Amino acid sequence: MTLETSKTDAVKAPAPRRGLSDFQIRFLRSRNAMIGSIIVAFVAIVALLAPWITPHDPTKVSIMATWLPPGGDHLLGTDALGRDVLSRLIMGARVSLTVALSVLAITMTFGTILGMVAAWYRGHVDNVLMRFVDIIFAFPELIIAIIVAAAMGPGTFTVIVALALVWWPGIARMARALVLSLREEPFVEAGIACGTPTWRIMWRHLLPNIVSPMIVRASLGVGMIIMAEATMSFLGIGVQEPYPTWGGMIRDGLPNLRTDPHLALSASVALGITMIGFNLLGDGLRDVLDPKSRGR
Amino acid sequence: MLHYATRRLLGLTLVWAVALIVTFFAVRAVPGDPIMVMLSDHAGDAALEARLRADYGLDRPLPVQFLAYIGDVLNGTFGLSYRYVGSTVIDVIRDGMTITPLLALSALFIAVPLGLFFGVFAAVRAGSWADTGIILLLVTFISIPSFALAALLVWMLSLKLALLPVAGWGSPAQLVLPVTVLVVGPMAVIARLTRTYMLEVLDRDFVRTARAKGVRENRVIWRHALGNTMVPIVTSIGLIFGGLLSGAFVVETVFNIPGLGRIAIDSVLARDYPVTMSIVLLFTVFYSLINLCVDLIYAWLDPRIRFDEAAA
Amino acid sequence: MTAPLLKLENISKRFRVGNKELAAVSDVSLDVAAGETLGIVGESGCGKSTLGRMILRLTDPSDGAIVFDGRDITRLSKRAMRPLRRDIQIVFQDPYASLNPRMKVGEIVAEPLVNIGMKRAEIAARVAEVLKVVGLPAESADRYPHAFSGGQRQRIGIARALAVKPRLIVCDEAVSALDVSVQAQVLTLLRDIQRETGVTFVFISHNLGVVRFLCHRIAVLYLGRVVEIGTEAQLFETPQHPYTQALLSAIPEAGAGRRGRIPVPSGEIPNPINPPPGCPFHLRCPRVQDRCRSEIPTLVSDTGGQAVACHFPGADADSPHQTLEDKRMTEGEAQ
Amino acid sequence: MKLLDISGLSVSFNTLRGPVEVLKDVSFDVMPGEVVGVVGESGSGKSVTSLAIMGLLGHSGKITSGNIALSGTELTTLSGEELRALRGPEMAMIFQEPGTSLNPVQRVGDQIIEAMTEHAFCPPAEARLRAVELMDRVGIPAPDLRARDYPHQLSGGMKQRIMIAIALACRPRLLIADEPTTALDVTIQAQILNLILDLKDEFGMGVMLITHDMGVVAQIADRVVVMYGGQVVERSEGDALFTRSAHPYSRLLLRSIPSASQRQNDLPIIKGTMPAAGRFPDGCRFHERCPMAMAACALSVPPLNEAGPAHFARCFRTEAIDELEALT
Amino acid sequence: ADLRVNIAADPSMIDPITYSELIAGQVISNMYESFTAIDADGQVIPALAESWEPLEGNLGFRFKLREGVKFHSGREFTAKDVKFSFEELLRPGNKAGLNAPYLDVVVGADAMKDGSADTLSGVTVVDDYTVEVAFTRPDVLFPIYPIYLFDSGIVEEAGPEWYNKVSAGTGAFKFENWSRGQKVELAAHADYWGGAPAIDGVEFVVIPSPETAMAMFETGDLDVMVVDGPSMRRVLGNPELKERAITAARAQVRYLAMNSDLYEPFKDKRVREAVCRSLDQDAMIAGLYSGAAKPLYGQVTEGVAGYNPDLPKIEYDPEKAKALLAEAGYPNGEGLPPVKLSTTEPNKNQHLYFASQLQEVLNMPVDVELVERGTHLKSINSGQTPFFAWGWSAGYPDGLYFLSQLWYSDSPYNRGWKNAEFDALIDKASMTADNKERYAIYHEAEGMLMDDWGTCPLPVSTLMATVRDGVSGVAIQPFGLVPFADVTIAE
Ligand SMILES: Nc1ncnc2c1ncn2[C@@H]1O[C@H](COP(=O)(O)OP(=O)(O)OP(=O)(O)O)[C@@H](O)[C@H]1O
Ligand SMILES: Nc1ncnc2c1ncn2[C@@H]1O[C@H](COP(=O)(O)OP(=O)(O)OP(=O)(O)O)[C@@H](O)[C@H]1O
Ligand SMILES: [Mg+2]
Ligand SMILES: [Mg+2]
Repeated sequence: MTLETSKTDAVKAPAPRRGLSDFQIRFLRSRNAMIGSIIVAFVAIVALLAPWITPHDPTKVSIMATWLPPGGDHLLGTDALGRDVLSRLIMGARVSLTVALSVLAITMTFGTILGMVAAWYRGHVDNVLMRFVDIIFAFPELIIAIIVAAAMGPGTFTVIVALALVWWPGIARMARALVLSLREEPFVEAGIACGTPTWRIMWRHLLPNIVSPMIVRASLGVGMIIMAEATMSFLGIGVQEPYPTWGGMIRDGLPNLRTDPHLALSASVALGITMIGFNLLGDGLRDVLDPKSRGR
Repeated sequence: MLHYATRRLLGLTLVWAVALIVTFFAVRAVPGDPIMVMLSDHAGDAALEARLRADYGLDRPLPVQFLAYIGDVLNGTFGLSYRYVGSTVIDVIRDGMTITPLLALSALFIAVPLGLFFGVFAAVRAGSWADTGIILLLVTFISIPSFALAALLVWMLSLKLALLPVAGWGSPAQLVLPVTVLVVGPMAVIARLTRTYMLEVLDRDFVRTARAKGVRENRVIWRHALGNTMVPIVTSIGLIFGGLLSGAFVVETVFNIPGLGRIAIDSVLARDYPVTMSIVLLFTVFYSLINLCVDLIYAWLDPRIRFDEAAA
Repeated sequence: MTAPLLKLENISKRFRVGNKELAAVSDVSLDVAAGETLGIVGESGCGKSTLGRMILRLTDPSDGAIVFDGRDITRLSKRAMRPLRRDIQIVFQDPYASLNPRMKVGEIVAEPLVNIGMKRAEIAARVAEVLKVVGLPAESADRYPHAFSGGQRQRIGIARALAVKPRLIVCDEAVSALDVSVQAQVLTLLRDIQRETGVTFVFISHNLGVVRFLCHRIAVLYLGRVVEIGTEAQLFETPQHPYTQALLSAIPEAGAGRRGRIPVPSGEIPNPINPPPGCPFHLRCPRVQDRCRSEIPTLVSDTGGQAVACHFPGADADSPHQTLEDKRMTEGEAQ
Repeated sequence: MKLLDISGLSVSFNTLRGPVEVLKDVSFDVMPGEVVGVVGESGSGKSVTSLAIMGLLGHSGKITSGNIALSGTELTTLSGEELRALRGPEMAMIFQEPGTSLNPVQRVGDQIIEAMTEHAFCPPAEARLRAVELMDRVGIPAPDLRARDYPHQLSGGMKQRIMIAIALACRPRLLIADEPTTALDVTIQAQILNLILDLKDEFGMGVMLITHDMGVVAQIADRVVVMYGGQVVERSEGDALFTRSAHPYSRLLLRSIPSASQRQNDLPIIKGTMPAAGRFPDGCRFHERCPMAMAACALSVPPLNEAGPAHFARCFRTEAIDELEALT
Repeated sequence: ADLRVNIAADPSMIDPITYSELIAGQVISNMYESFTAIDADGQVIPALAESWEPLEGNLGFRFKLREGVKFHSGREFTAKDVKFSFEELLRPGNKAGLNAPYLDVVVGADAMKDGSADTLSGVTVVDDYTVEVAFTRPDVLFPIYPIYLFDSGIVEEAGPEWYNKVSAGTGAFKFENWSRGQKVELAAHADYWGGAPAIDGVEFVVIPSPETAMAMFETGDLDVMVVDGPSMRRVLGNPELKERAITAARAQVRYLAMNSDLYEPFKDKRVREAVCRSLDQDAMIAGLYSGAAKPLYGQVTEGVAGYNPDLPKIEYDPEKAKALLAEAGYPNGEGLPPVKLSTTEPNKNQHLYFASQLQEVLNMPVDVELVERGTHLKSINSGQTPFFAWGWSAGYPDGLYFLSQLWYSDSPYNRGWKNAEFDALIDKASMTADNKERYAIYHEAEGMLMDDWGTCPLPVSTLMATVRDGVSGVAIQPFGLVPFADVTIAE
């Protein structure tokens, strides 16, 4: 190997901007993010278009056609009231996703803020907030749900509020744990030193460094919340009929799992696929948000 | 540290007191009341209702009831159950108090190492097909409702293969299925979070230093990288342990285990105030102690975290 | 003389280490005049960074007072400190750890500007300007810190401190990772800025050449105490304290034919957790006497303003530069 | 036999927008018992070179061509485990950033001990003693107490000395020291350099010393490699660099050093800045900043020309180098 | 061997005083007995009372007690135990459950309840085997009320809180052990007057999940499985299980309550008829119950005394329903205000069916509302729910129970239909001791209710249990399983 004959001089670095931002490039390169977002987009589109794309009226009861197995006119069969499972699945995407995403939005916002505040100020603020968390945590979810329902009456909004109440403490504790270590990093001190106000330290320094695990945590929550909604409607305080929800379909289908598995199974599969979508997207986003990400 | 711990413990008694008050009023805010449940279809028989209300002391003003309850808590019986006529609360929950934590702990002891293993494994191979595969598997685990998983396991292992008893409590064999069901979800959650936390540290300089020392790759990953993610992981484990305690309900129902979760739900449904309150109180104590331990472990896991300094 | 811009009055800092106390800074008093550069040199671990961090109120002093521009800032709350941060900036010793890995370089440099409420367009322009000033290509703004070399990272830190045109900059080993050519650029730059704007520097460094180039006055710290302080000329030409002398004689100078070992003061390096009684340097001091073992010397100034904390101050035998020259010659011969 | 022999080493980093070549065709060697100083513009690829030798470029860096031989063993083809076994006893590295390079949750003493126990260099009990002794030798007071500290409790210089102790723990045959003394005062620096010289003399350790401090180079380097823009631009005996350096960059560099022995009013500066990796001009990478550049410099890459005995410079105008004085 | 049978929850109590729930009833009915019992066909048969005769003006009964009956303690059952049992049920603070209200008619009950008397003056111990119970008003059904009689010596023997430790009954089984949340074990009572049971005991295994019960039955961990709800579909769909299933009519009525006070259109009988004619019981039985239900055309169910098998079938007739509604002034549902059909989660499907039928056939604006159970019960029992379907299980085997509780104007449980003539018939029936005569009155009253479309009767699911091979003598009567005294298990 001779030093002189190297033909290609330094590989020219491509121009810094080629229309796409760093984020977009990383996103497009992350397999997890791509598969995840395709699935999520699909589910979201189905949910949005639900009223127009259901093959049957999802609330149409036909008592003489109950528990039809999949096939024929009813692609995924019918349920205990002869309603078309596929149509209900499509409609259910709407409610289930609305509930899950609203709860996540609320709890992620509040939980993260409170957790960061607790870890940042520590001392009394931390103590008061975290003891509050202890108490809420200790209440069985159902009790909280029932109390909320008693105050507000059953319905989708109640479900969202109740689940949000139950969910934020976990988020808060997690955000707190992450920030506790992070706040000791020198770059945080550097932020203080250049006069960054506390809220912006949290926003610019702490949040971006905990956002990845928080996203992953949120993506885990989608399925759990959908299932929690089912438990609530079991007590009559959930999303009200005739709106189908996936959780509700699984719950209704479970007792008949051995005789007529198609109801519980199809809803479970829909939920599973959605969760896979959100989780891959969550992990993908994590990778994308990490400037050192490994590409592929 | 000791100072901090004692101060926190003192703080906790306050929390418990608050929890006591909150639960007392919260359970009463729930629609329906124990007498209604006892009357069931006969709700509406005013005479019977009045008599039972008097028998159970529920006709007294709330503050009086509250004081009576405090007395019951202090004398250690936690009062008389409404649902289990003539039994003290402590009798009702005594077995459950050990069963549920035992279940939760056994599950935790299995879920944590497995979860860490899968999480670390995936993180080390981040971006590869193996990683995507593990994520898919874990997410599948998370999305299987525990009812369904239990049904599946029973069908396979108990009915078809006759390896394990269907349900019940007492023998080690009867522990296998419920613990398995309990393990799956938390294991997957721990794994997913571990992967994330690990990826946050795997590229840090000190990991490179460890490699430069010629430290074995396993040790680089498990000791250096994982060691630096333990704070959030331990937090998650604390949260999951809490979730296991209350989440044991499903498993206790399916596998017929007389645990606290089932008693809790039964008592809520029966509006058995004394039992509900006591269980909530018990959970409060559990949770706050778990969280206290977690907080205390923080300083040990990450020496940069110091609570006593901040309090000073 | 006008009132100093920064005045440290008997400040101390003690850390708890396990159940012991570590005195990182003990009873340090310093004045820094506006437009002046005060160099701080001293043994590694002697409390220089701690001192710098206290000036910024990033660590609270255990004792003493910090007066900035006539205002006692020792007990100001975090919030009350914030407006002052525009005037006092710091370049951290650890270039990488002090850069947020999740922020682009442009955002990092823009941060202090955002804090003073500058407009977006102006910020972009200013960021580009300071990046250029410290010799980083403009497109650096779009990259994350991890893709920069050590010296480049240090320049990012310098750019951040310069961005808001503060009145006082604490530079903690601000140029240590720069190669000499960039270092020359940055040093020249710092001096030019000072000439133009009258900015004040507290310049912590181990590189005595750099210190000599940039600083007007220099304080020598040893084990958390100021052992000598004087103008650049006084300190380099007529060092009084044996530690200062030891420092000067240990400087490796560039040039041919001087390969070999530099003699260093022998003896045990004192431990700040359990400092020796008496003069902190007595364990290693060639002039040690009984008095040094029991009595802590106080800082005494002479008429020229040079102050030294030594029971037996003075040029040892020859001026240190002669020593240096001698050594050069003897070793040159030995080759 | 050469302890370290690098030839034609090129390294690229995968960035979002494609690969960026950071090292191009780097060649030099280190003999046992020899200190080779590596100097150069910051960002010129010194650290990357050392990481490439250690096999620690990480997932985005890749050796695109060239060879690295350590005592005759080709490193570029070794498996991870084989490389690991070499790191520590055969080659060790002191990293440039002591602040982030130490594990924040492990006691510093344990971090030193680990370097030894991982290679069964000595029994654990002995390792503990040795760790304390090493800390003592790098000048950390009360080493037995300080061994129990966590990195955040140490000053910048102390962390750097811990890094040094770690690297020296297994008495490596090749020590790569990436700016090992930047955070140290001159007395401690001298102590560390003396320690390195002792080890070199005692065990024939070869040292690749990356530094910006020309004084240090002058003090202990037997030979010097000057890098610019990912390339070696000059290679020479230590003294030759100071007396008759053959590349304009090296010459200009030496002039920029601030001196402690006399007060300078101005420091000569090399105009312009080094471009970011991957954006170098065609031809000689330095020509845009070079006072002596001519048209040819922009057209092709100058080869490493011989400029004297064991002295090479990557410049077309080596012979005319003395004109530089006149030009500036 | 023990007979293992599932119960869906832990019983709340196992004593005859506080007894107030169905699950406890399954256990307690094996340990305690009343004056009378019910055989497998739902017929009343003498038990602890050998015979009884009404007192003057139907104001009480004289009971001739069975001789030679032994309590679980070994003591003999005599008249003083009757008095004692009644007194305990009425004693203030004893938290007596659902059996206590049956004693309200006894002379002196009020004084007992308010604490002004220590003994129940209306009960007279004539001799060891004869006891007289005097009433304040006639109550001809008193002998068939399931008031459990227990041992007066028990308090002395086992202390005031005896009821969780021992059983004090005369039944075929006695209490042995209760592992809370797991099982209740009973042992055979060797001195049982009806002959010692062939099995060693009964183990009631607490199994909240029907799935689990099913699995345990399949693995042989249960001898008898009580099947309910969706599990029935599974049993019927599985040939092996179906073969082992036994069924019986359930002593329960189901009805659709239409409260005209709360929903104006229900005031019109034609609207009520239209509603009833829009529901297809046959389709419901097939679609919702997988066939395991019986249609109901009146408000007294099969298996209960006074059942009228000759009531006309209510035909599903959408055309007629539409026409009726139009006649009532709501052609094609126009003008009907919206109404909520309320229920609890477990009954959701039925209600969704009703709502969909009413919307489809009558274009009636009906929405299903799910309510928490306790709230729902309180609301329907206090007459605040306009429109709902519910069931009512018999407390004793006589049709009067349904008619007087649900449709009698003064009943606390009146479901929103009130009629003075009907009330008069019920009053008359409660004073008519002669069964035939009384049943005739039931039929008349029931006819009146149905003619006026006071309610739409709904299908009643059957009772079902599966029995393991080798176990015989298990029977279900309309109130659930009969006591296991006659069960044998082949080894
Ligand atoms: N992970 C990376 N991704 C992309 N570019 C990188 C990466 N690491 C280093 N570089 C680039 O490689 C070049 C050489 O870096 P290196 O760290 O070797 O410089 P250096 O010579 O050690 O400089 P210094 O003296 O400042 O430490 C720099 O331009 C840097 O931007
Ligand atoms: N957070 C801390 N906890 C305990 N000890 C500390 C802490 N920070 C600094 N120290 C100790 O204080 C002393 C002074 O540290 P400092 O960082 O100020 O030194 P320095 O003069 O900047 O040294 P260097 O030149 O090596 O950076 C050291 O002994 C160090 O170990
Ligand atoms: Mg420092
Ligand atoms: Mg470097």
